[in-house]
Amino acid sequence: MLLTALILMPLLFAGIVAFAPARNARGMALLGTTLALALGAFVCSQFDWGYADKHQFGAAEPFVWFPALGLNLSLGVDSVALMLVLLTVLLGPICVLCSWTAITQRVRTYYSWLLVLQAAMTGVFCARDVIFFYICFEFTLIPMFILISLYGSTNRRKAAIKFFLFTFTGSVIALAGLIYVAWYATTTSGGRFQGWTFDIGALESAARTMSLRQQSIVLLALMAGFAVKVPLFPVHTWLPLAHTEAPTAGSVILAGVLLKLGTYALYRFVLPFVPEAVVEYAPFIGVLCIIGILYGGLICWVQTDVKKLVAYSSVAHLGFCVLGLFALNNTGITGSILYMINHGLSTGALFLLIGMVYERYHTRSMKELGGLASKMPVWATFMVFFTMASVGLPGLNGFVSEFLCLLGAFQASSAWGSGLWGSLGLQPGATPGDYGPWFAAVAGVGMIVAAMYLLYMVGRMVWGPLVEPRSHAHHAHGAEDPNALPRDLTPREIGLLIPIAALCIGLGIYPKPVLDALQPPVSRTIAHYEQLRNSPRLTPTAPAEHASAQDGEGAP
Amino acid sequence: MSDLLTLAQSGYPAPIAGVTLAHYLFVSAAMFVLGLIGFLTRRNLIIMFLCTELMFQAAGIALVAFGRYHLNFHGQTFVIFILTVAAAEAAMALALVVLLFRRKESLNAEAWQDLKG
Amino acid sequence: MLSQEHITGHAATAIDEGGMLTMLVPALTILAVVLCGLFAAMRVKNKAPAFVTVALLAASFVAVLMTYLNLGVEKTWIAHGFDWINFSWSGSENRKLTTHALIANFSFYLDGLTILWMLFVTGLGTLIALYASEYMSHDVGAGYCRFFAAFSLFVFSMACLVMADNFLLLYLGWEGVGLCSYLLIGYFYKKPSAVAAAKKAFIVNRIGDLFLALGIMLIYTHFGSLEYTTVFAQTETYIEALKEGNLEVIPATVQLIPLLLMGGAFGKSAQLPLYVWLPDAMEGPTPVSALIHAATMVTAGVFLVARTYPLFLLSEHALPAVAWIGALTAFFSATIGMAQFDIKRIMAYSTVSQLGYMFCGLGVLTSVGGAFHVFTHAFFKAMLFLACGAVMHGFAGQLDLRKLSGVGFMRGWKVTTVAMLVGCLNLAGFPIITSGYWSKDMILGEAFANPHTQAIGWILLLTAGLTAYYTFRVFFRVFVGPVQYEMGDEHHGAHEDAHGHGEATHAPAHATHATPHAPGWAINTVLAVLAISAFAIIPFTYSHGGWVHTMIEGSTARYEGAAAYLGHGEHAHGTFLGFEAHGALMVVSGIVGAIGIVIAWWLHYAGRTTAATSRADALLPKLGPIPRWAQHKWYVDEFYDFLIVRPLWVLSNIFHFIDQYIVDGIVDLFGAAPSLTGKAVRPSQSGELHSYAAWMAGGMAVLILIVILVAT
Amino acid sequence: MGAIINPFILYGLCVLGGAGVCLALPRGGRTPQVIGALLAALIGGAALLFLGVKAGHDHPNYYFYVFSLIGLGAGLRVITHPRPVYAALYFILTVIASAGLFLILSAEFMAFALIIVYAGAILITYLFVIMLATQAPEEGEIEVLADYDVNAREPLAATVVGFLLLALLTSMIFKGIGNLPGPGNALGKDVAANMPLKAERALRSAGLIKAGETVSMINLEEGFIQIQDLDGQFQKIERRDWPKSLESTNIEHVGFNLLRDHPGTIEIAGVILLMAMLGAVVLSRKQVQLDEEAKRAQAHRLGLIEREGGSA
Repeated sequence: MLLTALILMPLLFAGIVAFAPARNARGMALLGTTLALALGAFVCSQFDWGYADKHQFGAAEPFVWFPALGLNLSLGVDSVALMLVLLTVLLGPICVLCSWTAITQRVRTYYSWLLVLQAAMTGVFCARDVIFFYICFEFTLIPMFILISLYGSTNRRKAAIKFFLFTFTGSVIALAGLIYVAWYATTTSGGRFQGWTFDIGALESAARTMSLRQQSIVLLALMAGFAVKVPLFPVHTWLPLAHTEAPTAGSVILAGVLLKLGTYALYRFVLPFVPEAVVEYAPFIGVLCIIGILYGGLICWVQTDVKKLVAYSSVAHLGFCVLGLFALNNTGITGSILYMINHGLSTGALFLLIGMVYERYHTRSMKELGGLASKMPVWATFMVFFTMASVGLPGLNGFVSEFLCLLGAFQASSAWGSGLWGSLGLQPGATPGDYGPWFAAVAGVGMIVAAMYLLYMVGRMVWGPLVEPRSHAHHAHGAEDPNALPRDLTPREIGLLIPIAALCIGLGIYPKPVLDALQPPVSRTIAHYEQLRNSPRLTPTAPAEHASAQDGEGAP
Repeated sequence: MSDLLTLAQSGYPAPIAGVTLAHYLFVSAAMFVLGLIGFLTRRNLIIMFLCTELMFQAAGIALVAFGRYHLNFHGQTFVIFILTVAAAEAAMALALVVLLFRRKESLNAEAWQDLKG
Repeated sequence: MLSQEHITGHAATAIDEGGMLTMLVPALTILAVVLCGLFAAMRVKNKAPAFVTVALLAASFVAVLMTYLNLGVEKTWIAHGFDWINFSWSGSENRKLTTHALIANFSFYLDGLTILWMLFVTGLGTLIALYASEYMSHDVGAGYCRFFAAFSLFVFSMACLVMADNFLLLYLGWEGVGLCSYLLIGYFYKKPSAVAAAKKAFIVNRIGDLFLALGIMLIYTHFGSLEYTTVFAQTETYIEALKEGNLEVIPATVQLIPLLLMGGAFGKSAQLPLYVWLPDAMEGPTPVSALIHAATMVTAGVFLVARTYPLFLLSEHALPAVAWIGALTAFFSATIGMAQFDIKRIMAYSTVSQLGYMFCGLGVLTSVGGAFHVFTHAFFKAMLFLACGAVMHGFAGQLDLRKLSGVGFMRGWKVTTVAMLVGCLNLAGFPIITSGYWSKDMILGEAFANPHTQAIGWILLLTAGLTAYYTFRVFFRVFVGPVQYEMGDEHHGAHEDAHGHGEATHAPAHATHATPHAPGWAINTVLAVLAISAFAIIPFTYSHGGWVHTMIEGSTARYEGAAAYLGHGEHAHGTFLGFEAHGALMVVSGIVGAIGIVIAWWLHYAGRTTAATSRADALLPKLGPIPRWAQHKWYVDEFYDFLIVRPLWVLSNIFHFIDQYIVDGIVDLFGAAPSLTGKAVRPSQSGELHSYAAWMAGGMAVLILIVILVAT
Repeated sequence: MGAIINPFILYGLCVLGGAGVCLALPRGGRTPQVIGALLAALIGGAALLFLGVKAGHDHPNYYFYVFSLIGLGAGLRVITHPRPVYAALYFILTVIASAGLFLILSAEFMAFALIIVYAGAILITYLFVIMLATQAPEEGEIEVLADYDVNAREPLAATVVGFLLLALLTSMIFKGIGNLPGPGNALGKDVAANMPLKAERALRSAGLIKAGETVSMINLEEGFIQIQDLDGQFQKIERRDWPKSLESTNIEHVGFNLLRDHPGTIEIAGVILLMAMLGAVVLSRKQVQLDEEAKRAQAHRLGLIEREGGSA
């Protein structure tokens, strides 16, 4: 019931905003998102942390939607989903507030779609039914499409279409994979048709009995959809464009939550559904992540559009996140989930800050902007702060997750199968960390690259001699626009950033509650992999024993 | 001709020496191709329709021959349907032709090229 | 082979809970940061931030001192603050339930090493903050707050680094000091060179940090813990095995750990090949150079090696590598230092060089020597920097030794000159009366005492001579000789005050700073205190480290004299040209230092022709291009730029191109496929009935052809 | 079974026939149409002759050749004759020839239905439309054929496409399909079971059952008809004794097949016809609604009235 309310609340307010007078639109939107935030906090307080791996708040008798296909509107959150729901509801008011003065045209449309988007995103995290999940997952595209194509900057049409088609194409393939799993589940025992079900839990146990070949195909299909959303290396090109063209709130949501839909789906579906295939292909996915980390990072370094820079940095950051996820061990997955939240906060905040500058100078080019520290010291302080959070400075949130992801990758190879290595003529690690350390080391180079491009950005934008766009400098001497924003941040803008900054510090200094809360669900996910590792089917017994025997002989 | 009448009245086919199914099919194919060529080359709408009727004829011959070959009557039955379609087509198409002719005072099919949409 | 007698490890020291007083240090420093932030928000325009910082840092120093006096260093104390990254999970390994944990708490590990480092970090921090209160006075306002906030944050980070009881908290401090270094180097953020230097420092440090992080991961993977107590308890067993002579029991992974940690240490402590950031870091305000880039932060690498000394002892190659790289860095940077004209840069290169000494000390197994040199160096190098800073402050940023002369004979510069002289004597290793002499001698003696490291010893000895020369080159050029000077072109940091009617203030500023102004009471006091303490520590420490020895004795770096791999058996028989090494070196190093000073005197004082030129200038052309190369820092920056930065830049551009036109191009191609296909086949939609029919017939023909081909 | 005709001969014939047809197509009298037609006819005849020879029977059925040649020849004229009226008339000839072929194939009902419906009804409609759609020449004028009737459109390409198709079709047809089977003995007998009254009447007229006796059972499997006489005694009539008239006629077969096996299709056919009728009605009504503007434009185009400007 609580979760239903959490989804319906923004929808309700979307309706109100759509039909209320335009001058009240932003106020109503703020009220709606704030109420959702309060409700989210209430859900969080009601959550039974002792059973964090149970999906809670689901109705005892879920609303039956389409009995013939076994479709239910069943909802429920475990601690992982709850974290992401909280992130979503937190970013809600922030997105409304950051558009406060920036959006002046078609205000009602804007805010109502923003609220619809929030409802859809909440739905994704709360869904316990594959089809409901998928509907919400896809439905996020429509509001986002509208936000980009109506409120974006110059190249917005192309960006919106590309964003929509790219992610849509991918997720249709993922849907095919999910339906295949459901179809498989109808006939698991004894080949008799048992009726359709799309319950995630039921499909999870059914899917695991698939053969490796089937699992691999499903993995491929799911990756095709979710990797686009994440986005992983070769399918990332929609992201920079979409980020660059989207309005500030759109960028914040895109970086903060929408990308997490992909990683969350990887966590929710790929890992539990097709473990054997994941074990086989995790190294391959890891390689893609690493390519994304380095490639994305280096591309950042040569950008002149600051928003594009941060967008490409998302490609690199999400590479860390997925790398941790596919490390298939507790540290890696914990780190990865934490990364989802942290990236949402720090990159979201960076987009906010860039949006604030854009609102003042109407340019994002680092050639036209520089040394803003002398004009906007408060902005500069926050900019440096969030850059450092993004770089992964210890004591701030980014570090904890980044380190855990890398540590997970470092220890990963014991969990990985021989699929890729076998084809290269290599044997997977007989001891933990034969190849994982190399993954971690190469990915770790990404930390250096991250420092390179983010400091390059700060060096251009914040430090150095003051550079302002010529047109703007001209304006400054002429008649001041009475509605123009003051040079430095307004209290509203500072108020937006402070909660995020506080969370960044909080999660960096005292991440223990979150880490503890994540353990039960993560352990549950891992348990199957440990089982798999201990089962004879995948253990590379012969080489391992061989190697240890040799060691034993070599010792004396 | 008496032979033929006997044949018609005998109730079942008499043995037809020297003619195989292939003969009929050849005739059918040749007639079809004639109709096709006519359709492709003639520009008069009415003649084009006649050509389609020619192709219908060819199909009818093939159908009846096959029915005869398989010793059933489906082929003949389907000729009835062909007749139906031909009649319907004649009614509709000719009505259209008349309509079109009224518009442009020409039966040239190429005059209506701009109907491509 | 390894024999037992050479491992003189103590039994594991007792570990106890306690020392909560030290928690005051991070608390007070964070309080200082917050207060400075508040001052900035309240637009305070006086020196309040400085005094708050000085007071809180002094309180921190007192807290550390109290802890030392109360707890002593016989035992190791663990002070638990709060849980930081701390979670556990259960798993199953071969059907057995196992429990794993990743524990990195905000807890402090207090042993002699920690206390020693914390004492001089907080002590020097307080003094330098006091110095800075005057030095930075032209910037009172937002910049002043920013400076002291970062300054306090640095002390906080350094405290975490030094007192951490686990590797992750150490890493926090490690990166934290990097951040503060970044912020403070870039303090004059309008100067592009300062911004670039800050960026360079951070990135080069990050390279080192990557190695450190990998080392930490390997430690966790191998030892299953990040806490010192657990890790060192396990190294203890390896050491026991070493005593038995079982070299083979130590896995290769464990031997790899110190090599990775070493990478981190070399990044932070500016050793080859990662030293390039430190000279550039002199773009920061001088107090920063003194505290961070001379006395404390750069010794973090040395601290790391000392802290993880047990791990280094387990590796065959780690300590020799440390020693060799240290020696080469010492020599290499000394050669650069000889050819520089910017006095702050000379000091920077001498810092790099002295850090090399410290690593050598650790590498040749005198961790006490290393720590001792860190300790003495912290005082005299801070003093040197502060003296240089006073000059820079007084002469509007003038740092070129060719444009300054006879400063010591000017009014109000006495204290500065004396302090400078004391610092130079220490750095040059003037015999007996300087603490620098004693600490340097300890390292040299140990290097020669071991036959395997005698080559290192010779390099160090040569470097000692060079050091004495370039140190006194500065002194003779700048502080004595004819009084002549040229003002610098900087107006107190090139940092306009925060109100921002920027350019207009330039011209008047020029006029007001046309004459040098002598340092005030704060600077003089600090210089005096440091100069006195540089002498005062001699009695406590001259004999084999003395007090420092007792501090190290109970710490993780305690394996003094233990020759795990470096020339084990014959250790005791190492000699200096047939004499007993330690004794001989006391004489020889003194002589070498004196020779260096005399040469400097002959070239730069006795041979002084004008303020700008000296006998050295006449001699230089005879050496061919070498002085020019040295002046250009052996073109190392250009080399890196050419070999790493440029290719990476080109590669990035190539990637960007690929991303835009190939990866995205393929996507666009897929997107454009429908419309392209439509364009291609649109002509067939002619509206000609005949052509449609012909296509139909042709299609039918093709279909039949396929049927025929397939059927046959 | 091997190919009936060597494919290369067949392809050669196709090429020649194609050339003939191509020549025969109307080109405003610029080409010798007659020669083409003759060539095509010759090739058609040759092809049929080949077929006969290859079939290797003593008594080729001349009617087949006669009807085939008439049908194809008339078909050729349909597509080559520039005047639509003649084309339609030739088409009637094709229809009649097809009917002849149907007769040979013992599809009598269809043969006559074809003549009645096609030749009688549909083609008459065509002729009507042709009449409607061509202006009769004015008094004293020489009739000028429309250009689109006189000139064939791309005759070569069309012929190539058509004869390519023919070559492919024939090479598939002549892969070897066997002779048509002789009269099936079971053919048609089952109808008796469905029409017991007819069976009884036939038996009665043949004198096999007398007054008062009734047919009690028709067993086609075992081939007897059981008769019950007045005393209730059963009697069997074996198949060999069945009269000739018991065998059902072609029209009965077609009727059964149509109504029993394709009831749905016949419904659909009915609907199609209905819709066609409605469509024709609608379409023919629509022509009235040519608006004034269009009418004027058309009249103007045709030169029926003077320019608007002139009159105004």
